[in-house]
Amino acid sequence: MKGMTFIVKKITQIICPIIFMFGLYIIVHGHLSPGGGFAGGVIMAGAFILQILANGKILPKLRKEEEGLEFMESAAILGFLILAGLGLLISGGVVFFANFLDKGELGKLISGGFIPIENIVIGAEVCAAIATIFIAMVVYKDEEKK
Amino acid sequence: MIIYLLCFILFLVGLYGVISKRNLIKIIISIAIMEYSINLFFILIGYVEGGTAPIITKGFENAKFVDPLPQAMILTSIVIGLATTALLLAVAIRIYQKYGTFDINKIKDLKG
Amino acid sequence: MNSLIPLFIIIPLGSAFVMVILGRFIKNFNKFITPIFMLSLVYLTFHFIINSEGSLIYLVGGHEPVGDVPIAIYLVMDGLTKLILLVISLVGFLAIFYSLSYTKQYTAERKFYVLFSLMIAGMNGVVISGDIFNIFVFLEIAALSSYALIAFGVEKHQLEASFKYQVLGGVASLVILFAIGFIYWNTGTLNIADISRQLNVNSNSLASVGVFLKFISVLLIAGFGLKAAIFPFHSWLPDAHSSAPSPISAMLSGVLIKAVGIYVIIRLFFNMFPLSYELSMTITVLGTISMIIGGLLAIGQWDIKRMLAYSSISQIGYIVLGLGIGMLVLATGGDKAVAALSITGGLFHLLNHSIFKGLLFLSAGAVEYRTGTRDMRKMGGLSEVLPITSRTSLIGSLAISGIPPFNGFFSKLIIIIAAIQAQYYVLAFLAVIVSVITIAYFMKLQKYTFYNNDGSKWKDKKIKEVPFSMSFSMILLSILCVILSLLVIPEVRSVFLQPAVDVLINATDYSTNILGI
Amino acid sequence: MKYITLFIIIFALWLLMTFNLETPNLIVGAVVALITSLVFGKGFLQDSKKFFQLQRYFWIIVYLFIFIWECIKANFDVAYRVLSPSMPIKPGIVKVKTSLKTDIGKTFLANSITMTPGTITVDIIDDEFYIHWIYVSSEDPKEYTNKILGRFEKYIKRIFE
Repeated sequence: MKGMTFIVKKITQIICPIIFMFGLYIIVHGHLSPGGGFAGGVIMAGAFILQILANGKILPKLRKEEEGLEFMESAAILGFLILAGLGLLISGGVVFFANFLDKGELGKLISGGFIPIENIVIGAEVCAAIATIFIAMVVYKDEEKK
Repeated sequence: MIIYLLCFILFLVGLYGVISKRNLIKIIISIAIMEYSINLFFILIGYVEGGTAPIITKGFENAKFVDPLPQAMILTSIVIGLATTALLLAVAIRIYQKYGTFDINKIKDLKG
Repeated sequence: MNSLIPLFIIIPLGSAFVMVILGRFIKNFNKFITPIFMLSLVYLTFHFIINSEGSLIYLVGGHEPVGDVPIAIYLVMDGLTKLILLVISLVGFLAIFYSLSYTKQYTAERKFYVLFSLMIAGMNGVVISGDIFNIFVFLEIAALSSYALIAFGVEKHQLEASFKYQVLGGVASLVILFAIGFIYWNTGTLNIADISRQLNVNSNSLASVGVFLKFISVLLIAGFGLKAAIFPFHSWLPDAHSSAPSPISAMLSGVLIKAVGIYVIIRLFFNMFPLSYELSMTITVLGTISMIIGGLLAIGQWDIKRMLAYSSISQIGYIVLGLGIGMLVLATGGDKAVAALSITGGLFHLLNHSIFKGLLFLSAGAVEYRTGTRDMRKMGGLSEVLPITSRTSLIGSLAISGIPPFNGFFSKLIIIIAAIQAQYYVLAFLAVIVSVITIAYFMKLQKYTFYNNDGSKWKDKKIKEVPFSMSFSMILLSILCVILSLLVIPEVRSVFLQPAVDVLINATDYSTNILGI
Repeated sequence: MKYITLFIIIFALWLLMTFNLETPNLIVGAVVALITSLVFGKGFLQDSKKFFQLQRYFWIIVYLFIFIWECIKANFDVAYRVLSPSMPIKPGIVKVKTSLKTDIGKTFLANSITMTPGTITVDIIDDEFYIHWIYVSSEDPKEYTNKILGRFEKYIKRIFE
């Protein structure tokens, strides 16, 4: 797909890292404030989508990117399953999804056991999934033109 | 009570759209409207008069919270809705490539 | 023992995502791993059927109930669950073994196995979960992957059928979600056992609950009835099931509509809601109508898979009829033995139907695979060139029409006997009539597809028998058609069917067993 | 170079957002900034060493005051044109040539013109701006170029070039 004028490109270059950082902020503070993996992941995907929309990309590169994102998505889900499965082994009692880490102190950044870790994994998964959906639609549209 | 009724009316608006519209994209939008009405309904169920967001923070351990469970359910339902809508749109685009139209009157090879 | 329960979800879900990652690097990894994990699921199911009794419970996250309020997500394994799990894993294994050769015609072969595993994970989740919202979530996983699988060939008809199914299925899911919202509003809980307790305790004290209960029941029947393709909601089924790739048709007709439709209906209306006469009557009538309509519509079809799809509607009607009569007898306080007989018939037919409908769809797929057409008028004489397919298809047809040595005969007989004993003579009569109709359209299928001429047309085109993995699955399923008729022997039945029937007969025991109160 | 600049900017923003100087927060912020700079560093502004030339920040502050003053003036001007009964407007699109070279400078100039009421940048082709103006006060290119760009151009040149 084609890109846009250089005004949009320049502003995107400045704003995209900030959006991405904000998404990470939402994910990391998921256990302390509203938001979490899903909301933050969507914001992060927004940064990627903005960049692709502004700069444009050729079809082969998009396909390659789609494959990479698909890989990342599956890896994130597997990570989530493994985290949940670790509960089976570590918690002593055979409990799926057991919160086996130290719960920590209320209101601190490092607290809540493994919930922040799961939030991060979910964030990666949602980000990859939404970017994949977007890229898939773009690929469809580009294929149609040929 | 009136707000619950409005919520139900929104649901019926979506249902009307699904039944009567002839454009694939409009049907997808109608389904999305139905979904939002149900999300709204769930949030209404969990609302407590004067409640705050159900997050325990320092100094507000015993505040009056709204019910967190419907909100968790709606978050799940939003994710599912995202997947459904994405798949519907993907199939709609493919149908457009094959049939060259979004009009369901012209997309009726399967009958009987 | 209890700790093995979540494996039914973890194994298919985990292998689906492992396949996405590793399937890219290792050739044929997906083809190799899917049958293996399906086989392990079959083994696990048999392990549970033989070694466990009563209802096993697993609390996800290990959160113990506070007072008598359950807060964890419950996974429940009781007789009914085991029966449906058996159906899922058995038919699933044979269907995936069949597709090892069948999927060679697709370019994105790898993704087929991923979606299939996701569908299995969704169905297992629906069956195992004891929590109504989780049932919804897993139902959506199963439904989404089935939408994608129907459109897998990305041809005109498949896309159209998939879109139709998606719109109707999406509306059904939303109706179900709406009903779940109402249930949560009234009872303040999502656990099926807890809801059942609340409804039984509070049914007299709250005047509004009675009205709500009817409203919720109607919503749930509409939602899950659409997933199960019961009469007024059946219109999507012939399109979707006939357009899908054949192993997927077998899974959809044989398993999916039962696991996410019939199973949830019986679980909710036997074990969750207090039994009521009106509701049981509604369900029975809907079952009867779909039995008749499906049979009548099937006669006129010339598309082989479409005929089988309509026949599915008809057979689903039989299952619902059997279960409905049991519900009616229980609701009116009749003889429990009659109810048990009727429910046995319904569940037995459920098991049988998944076997022979799977077999018939696989045979139809084999015919389509070799001849490239689904129109019966263009076939004829195929028994000469496709001997194995022809025999297995004949066995399936005989079984589904209820010819004695095969399993279909016994289950239909039990349903009819139960209807007579419960003094619903009209229903028994209709069941017999529809059985005759079934014989009629399967004779048509056999005649036009496999016999009718000498098959020289096909010999000229050098058509051979289908590859090994396809014929193996079909042969195994046709052997199962015969073996399952052994279930009429009481000793065998007490292992496989009786636990499931007990769960439904002693409807209110479900909540006390699970909550332990 | 681009990567380090981005890292520092993101880390500073993180500290401003969280407003907390405990060790875990600093570590998490550093990791976040690292990830962000790794992902987006490649496409970041090319001449990022200008971020470290301190005199540019001085000109940014000066420019801010100028810009606000121009904004207020333009606001009153447009308000007068809207409120007066005779509606003294004379809309039109003018072509303006700029002497700025870099893309980022042009971008900021275009944005500044758009943000002052009464003028909107419609398009940029090479170094020519097409600007929609609510009251085209003169037809002479030199005069209107000075009127529109002259106020901002020299400061932007000092900031970005």
